[in-house]
Amino acid sequence: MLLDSLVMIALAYIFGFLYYGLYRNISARVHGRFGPSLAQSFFDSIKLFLKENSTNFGWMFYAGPIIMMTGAITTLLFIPYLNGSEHLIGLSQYGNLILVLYLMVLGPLGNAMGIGSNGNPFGIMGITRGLTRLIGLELPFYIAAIGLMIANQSADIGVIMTNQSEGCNAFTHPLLFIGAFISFLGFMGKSPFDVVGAPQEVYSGPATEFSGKFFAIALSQSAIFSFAKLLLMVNLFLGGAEGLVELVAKTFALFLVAVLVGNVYARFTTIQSVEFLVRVPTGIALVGLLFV
Amino acid sequence: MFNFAMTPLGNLFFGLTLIVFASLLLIKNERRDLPLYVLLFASLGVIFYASDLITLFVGWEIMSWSSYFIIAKSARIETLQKYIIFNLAAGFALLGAIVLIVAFAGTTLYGEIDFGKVPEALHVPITLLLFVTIAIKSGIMPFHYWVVDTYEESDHIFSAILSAIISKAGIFLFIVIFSQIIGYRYLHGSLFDVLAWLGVITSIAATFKAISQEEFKRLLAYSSIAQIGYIVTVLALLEGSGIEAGLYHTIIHTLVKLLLFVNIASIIYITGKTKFSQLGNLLYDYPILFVLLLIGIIALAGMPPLGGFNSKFLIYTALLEEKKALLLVAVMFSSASAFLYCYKLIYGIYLGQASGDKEGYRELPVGFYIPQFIAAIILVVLGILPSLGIVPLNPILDSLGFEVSSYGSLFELHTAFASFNGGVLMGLFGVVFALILWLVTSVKSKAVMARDRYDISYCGETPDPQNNLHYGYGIGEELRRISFIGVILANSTAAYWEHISKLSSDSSLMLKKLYSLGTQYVGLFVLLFFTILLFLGVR
Amino acid sequence: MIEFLKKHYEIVEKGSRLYKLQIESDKLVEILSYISINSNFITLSQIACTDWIEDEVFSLNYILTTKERDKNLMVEVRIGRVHCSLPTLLTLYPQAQVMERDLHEMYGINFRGNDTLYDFALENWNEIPPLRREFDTLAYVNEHFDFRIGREDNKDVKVEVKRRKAQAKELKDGK
Amino acid sequence: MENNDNQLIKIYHGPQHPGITGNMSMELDLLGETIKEARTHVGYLHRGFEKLIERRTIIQAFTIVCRICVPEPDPNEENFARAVEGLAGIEISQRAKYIRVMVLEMARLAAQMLWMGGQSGSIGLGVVGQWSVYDRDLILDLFEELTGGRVYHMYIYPGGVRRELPNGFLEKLAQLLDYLERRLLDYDGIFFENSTFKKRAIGVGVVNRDEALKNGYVGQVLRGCGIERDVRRDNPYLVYDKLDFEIPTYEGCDVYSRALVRRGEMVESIKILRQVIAQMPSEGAIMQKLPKHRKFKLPKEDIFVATESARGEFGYYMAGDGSEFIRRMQVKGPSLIHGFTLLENLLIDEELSNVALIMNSLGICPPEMER
Amino acid sequence: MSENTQEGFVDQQKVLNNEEYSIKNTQSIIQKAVDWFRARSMFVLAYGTGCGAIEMPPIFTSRYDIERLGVIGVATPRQADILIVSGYCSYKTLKRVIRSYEQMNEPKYLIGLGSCTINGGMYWDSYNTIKKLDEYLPVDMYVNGCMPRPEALIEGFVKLQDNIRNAKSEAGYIQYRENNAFYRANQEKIFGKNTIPTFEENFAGMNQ
Repeated sequence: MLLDSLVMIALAYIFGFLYYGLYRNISARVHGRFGPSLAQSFFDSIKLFLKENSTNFGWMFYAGPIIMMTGAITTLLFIPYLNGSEHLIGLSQYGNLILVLYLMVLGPLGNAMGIGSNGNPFGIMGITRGLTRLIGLELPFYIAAIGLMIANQSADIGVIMTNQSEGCNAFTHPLLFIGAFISFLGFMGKSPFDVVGAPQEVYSGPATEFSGKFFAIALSQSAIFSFAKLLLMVNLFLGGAEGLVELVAKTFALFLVAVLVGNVYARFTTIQSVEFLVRVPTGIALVGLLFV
Repeated sequence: MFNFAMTPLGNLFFGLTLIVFASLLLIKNERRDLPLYVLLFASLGVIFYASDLITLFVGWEIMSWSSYFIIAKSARIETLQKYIIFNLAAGFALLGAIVLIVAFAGTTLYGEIDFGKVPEALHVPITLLLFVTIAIKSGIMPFHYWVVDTYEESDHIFSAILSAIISKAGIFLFIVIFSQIIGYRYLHGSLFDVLAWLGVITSIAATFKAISQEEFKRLLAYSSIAQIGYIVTVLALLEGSGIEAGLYHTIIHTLVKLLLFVNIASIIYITGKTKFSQLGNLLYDYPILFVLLLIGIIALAGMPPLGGFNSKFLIYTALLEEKKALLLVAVMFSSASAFLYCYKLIYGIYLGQASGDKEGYRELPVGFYIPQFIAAIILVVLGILPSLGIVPLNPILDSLGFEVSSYGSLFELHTAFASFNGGVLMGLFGVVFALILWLVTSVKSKAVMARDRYDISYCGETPDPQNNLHYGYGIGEELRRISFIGVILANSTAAYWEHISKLSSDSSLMLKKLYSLGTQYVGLFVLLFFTILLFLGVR
Repeated sequence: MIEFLKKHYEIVEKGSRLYKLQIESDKLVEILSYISINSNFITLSQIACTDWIEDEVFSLNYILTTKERDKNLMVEVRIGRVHCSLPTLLTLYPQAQVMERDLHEMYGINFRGNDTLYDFALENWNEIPPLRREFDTLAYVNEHFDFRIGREDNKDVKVEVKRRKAQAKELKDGK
Repeated sequence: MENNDNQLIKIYHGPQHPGITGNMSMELDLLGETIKEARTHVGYLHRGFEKLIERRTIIQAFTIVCRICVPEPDPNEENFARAVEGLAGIEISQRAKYIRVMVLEMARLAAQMLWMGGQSGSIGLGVVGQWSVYDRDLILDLFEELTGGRVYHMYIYPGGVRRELPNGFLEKLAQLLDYLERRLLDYDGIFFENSTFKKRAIGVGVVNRDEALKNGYVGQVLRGCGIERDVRRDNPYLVYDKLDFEIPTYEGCDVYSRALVRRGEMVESIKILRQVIAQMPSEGAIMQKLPKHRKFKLPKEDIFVATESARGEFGYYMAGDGSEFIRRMQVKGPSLIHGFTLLENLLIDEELSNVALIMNSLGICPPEMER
Repeated sequence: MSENTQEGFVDQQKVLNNEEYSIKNTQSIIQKAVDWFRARSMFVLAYGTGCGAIEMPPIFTSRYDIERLGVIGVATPRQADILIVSGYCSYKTLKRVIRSYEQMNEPKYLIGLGSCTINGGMYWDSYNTIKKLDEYLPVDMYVNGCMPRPEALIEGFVKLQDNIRNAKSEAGYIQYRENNAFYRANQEKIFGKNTIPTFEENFAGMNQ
């Protein structure tokens, strides 16, 4: 079970950085330029790890990114990779969907403790924006999750995944899928909802004081965490994957849509994003809930 | 005349009271009025172990009055008036319900009461009267007017007792009367749905009000209203899983509020300040208090590794079983927005920049730490062994006639919908944390301490200490701009109650005028009164 | 509209759309408010100050523009160079606040009534206001900074050219 | 407003910040993320232009003048040239006037492209910045061919222009204009009609319309409030009176209408350039005979000239004193008023996330504020 | 001419001429790999200090696209490796540049654009701009030109990457840390005693 988890973490790390490299290349092509090599984000995080010194603001600031990374890895390990195979399931038989939904918030909240302790006003403003946006983001995603749990009469991700053998949830519950996907965009931090660390507004928000190895952890955490969220969406709505190839294909398809939407829209303010999230995706998901 | 019985439900509630009172009495507090606390403790014992309605009511009245005198020591007149008016109203509503039940059921003993004898017409008024009592005591929305001011202005230690135990009296009453005395077959489901929705609306409104508070005691008061709102919602399902979730959350909430209120009391004791905007950066001066508050808010927000998640999990699965999707959406929404006030509580006091200079702080006596350690340890243990909380609940469910929930080992928590393993979760969290901590410390890059608190990247400028850099006040500010939250924050029920109090004072003035007309009219009134009574009696 | 003003003051016509008017410094606010109310020169576009050190005088030109932004009127005021102070125009034009701040810092003119004359472009500057003619910027630079070695400066160009020609010829003879 | 009990937090939208146009800083007092008081700080780019001009002859001052405003140097050169010509009484040939108008309009197009990059970058739309800076580079290539310099051209000199047009230049310019016209439709799709940009820009940074003229606002701020003012038509210089072009105005007074005004101006600039290519006289000396720079004396006169730059009216006051050195040259750019009185009022009770948006829409360029 | 500018600790003249100046060609294998990663991914601080900043958008956008070399812009000095002083530097800006430079984490590099950072350039006689940037901060790479073209800027980056990869020149930050007194003396000459927060304690731990 230990080896299984280590392989899962390694896969998530590699895929996370590969997708992030692809993201930078795809948006470069949209911009009309070549863009960096695929492994550029990998190089960035290694270089940041190798920096000679990094600024520390006390033990709580030191623990912040570590809790964030722990939250990301624990979320990842509670989501099974494959549909119906005993490999790469990590610890998902000990957890369920409600636990994963709450674990997704644990990492950022732990990180918020670290950022709060360094005393930088921009850091705390980014955190407050994140938590305010969370109010809007959680609603449609929870409604979709509740709809699936009631439809499948179980909160276990494995069960929800296997029940989609005849038609994946994206087609049987389309409205739930649309609501969840819009809030998934927000979770992935793509505009129009990337208000948390907007450099033009809040001087790079929570990551203002991250230097050297702390910034490296933040980058690798966001790689693993975005892969975990992609995995969750694929398992819940696209019927999970039999083999690794199908897994990569489905996660990359979702990721591509998120990237292209992100490239086309400007950024909302925090208030506008909550107003939008509480009206449009929540309305769609609520209507979808009626048909569950 | 007073008879008591040892019931598992009574044991649970009395056990919690014991924990709270024992740990709080260890705090050396000069203005201790011990006799009143003992009287309060006794009255709670009477309520929990009463086996007939009269003793229940007597215990209830003593509780209200003894806490009234304790609060009177430090609260303003208006707050006291609010407290006593509402609690008296609760007492009278309870008395009315008891009178109606006893009048028809014949006996006052729990065992022999057969609710069948009570005529159909009276069922709804009895439940409504009981709703009023429960709503007032647990601060459901329209009747929460007295809660926040009382918690804020009463003595810091007593507000911990108020929020941890006395607010649970309504919950105890709910279970005892509805499931034990009346029994679920006589209850109207629709009325309880209304109560459930009232509970959820209370928790949502209280959560957003809590975020926008400026003093931390008021924030905690609103937060306890919100949490009890969940319990009332889940109990109103009138199901075994509902009762189990409600009781589990009662245990968690008592421990969490004990921990948080005592932590806040120690901060007020040290600094003498009560506002977020006056404090900040106490993290490295009082690290133990910080870690304890951290455990408290993780449990309050219901985050996975600690016990708080178990009760949230049970509440969600209970609502899922009953297919109450909209209700569950509202509960999840309010618990998602609870993260903001949890973070504001810990940021405003411990993190961020110090606002103002930090001298003139008193030394904290050790007594303040004990209750916090007790509560924190229990919460952590509950996180590792979730089913440890189920152990005391099973006999209660069995005594109320519901099927007992089975659990494999103490590590798992099973419900119809799903199960999870607390031990694996906490273990995984610890292992991964240690792994990454080792990775980060072993890397060549040396972590150099920042020069001073103001060596922050500040757009190239140098921050000067006179300007305030503490964001304590600003965290809830932005919510006013969001339309639906702004509506909640803007109007409050205060105006509604002022209107009622004006109405009642006008009518009493009119009565006084009538009364002072002269004695010859007195006879007329007496005659009028008896004729009405006669007329009622005949029918 | 300009004829109406010509009746009251002697206005010189400098270009097809540029007029000039010379007034005393103590009647400044009164005339400017009269002009901005009665004529259509309602906006203050710029306050330009020139330092005539040989006549011992600062000449400030308040450049007004019409509502249609087609004609400019330069209202000139002359004040002494030593204790120079003028009434502020904040009551007439809010944008004057910044311009007065600039001139206060650059020339040391004190604008009575404008209490927000804190520093505009220079930070802890303790020399004399830089745009006054008596402040020599080259002397200040030579005193505070050192130039890189090998950067000969403002040598006479002709001497340099002659030296280089001689050097080239000598090289050619040598080869 | 003093810090009532530490409720306000002070931050700097400082010199080192990805959300500002150039090197200036805003000192903001925030209640939550609502700005309660804003103060502009400049002086980071102060080089003491006007002091240096007093020590330089005309040709030496000419090289330094175009460095005043970085995104759009040509209106400064043209203003300086016209002021010196006004003082010295030089009359330039018709062909030189047409070339100058061509250079000014090309510079305006390049500046609007750069503005689009800044405006969209302030709300996270990176794509528009990438495209518009690329298109601006095509214009800079033409400038390089014409004047030898990409951004600082040092081409318009008192008495005319310094170099003859390279052959085939006008055809290249015509091709570029066709390409840019097609390109504007793409920008409509990605930027001007972008639903989230509209949601962010409409009703934000609303300028008070009836005090706009009195407070001396210029350029897009006026035209964004429906007031039709443009120095090229109201106080025409060079050959603008012979060219016909409209002045685009929109009624919204907010960021979105200022953006649409700029879009209209790009269309007008392309139209003007096409007329200039058509009407360019083929003969005429591009440079008048001028005395040697040590003997180029200016009379003891003063003059005020104004030109319309991409962000508003640029005013030059110049005074000569009989010697070959200019006695005084004072520059007043559009951002001096927009950056202080207007910006500090617009930001009161505004959200922190709109600071970069409003600053870009007013086209604030710090070097011209403190020179 | 004050004496401490004569024998600058690393002869700035050599850095100016970009001569082959390899003081430590003896890189160990690990150090070579570390330097390879450092050269492969560089974060530039988003700070347009002077008029050269107008040439930064073209190199970060689609025409010249410096992201191919692994260079991206970041917002805060903590995350940045490279600080570009793009053109002349007035008193006020120099104070902020020094604070940003000191807040960056080592290894950090400084690129000076334009002739204004080399010898004052066009504003040699201005009272408010500094004449030699390397008196106040160690400069790793000069890019000449009165506002260097984008191609020159990219050439500067490539040359700096080459220097880092093969340790061709001693990095400026080591000088700044070891002989901080030299730089602080110059800074205090124009700023006066206590206007910028002192630097020593921050890296006191590093020196011994």
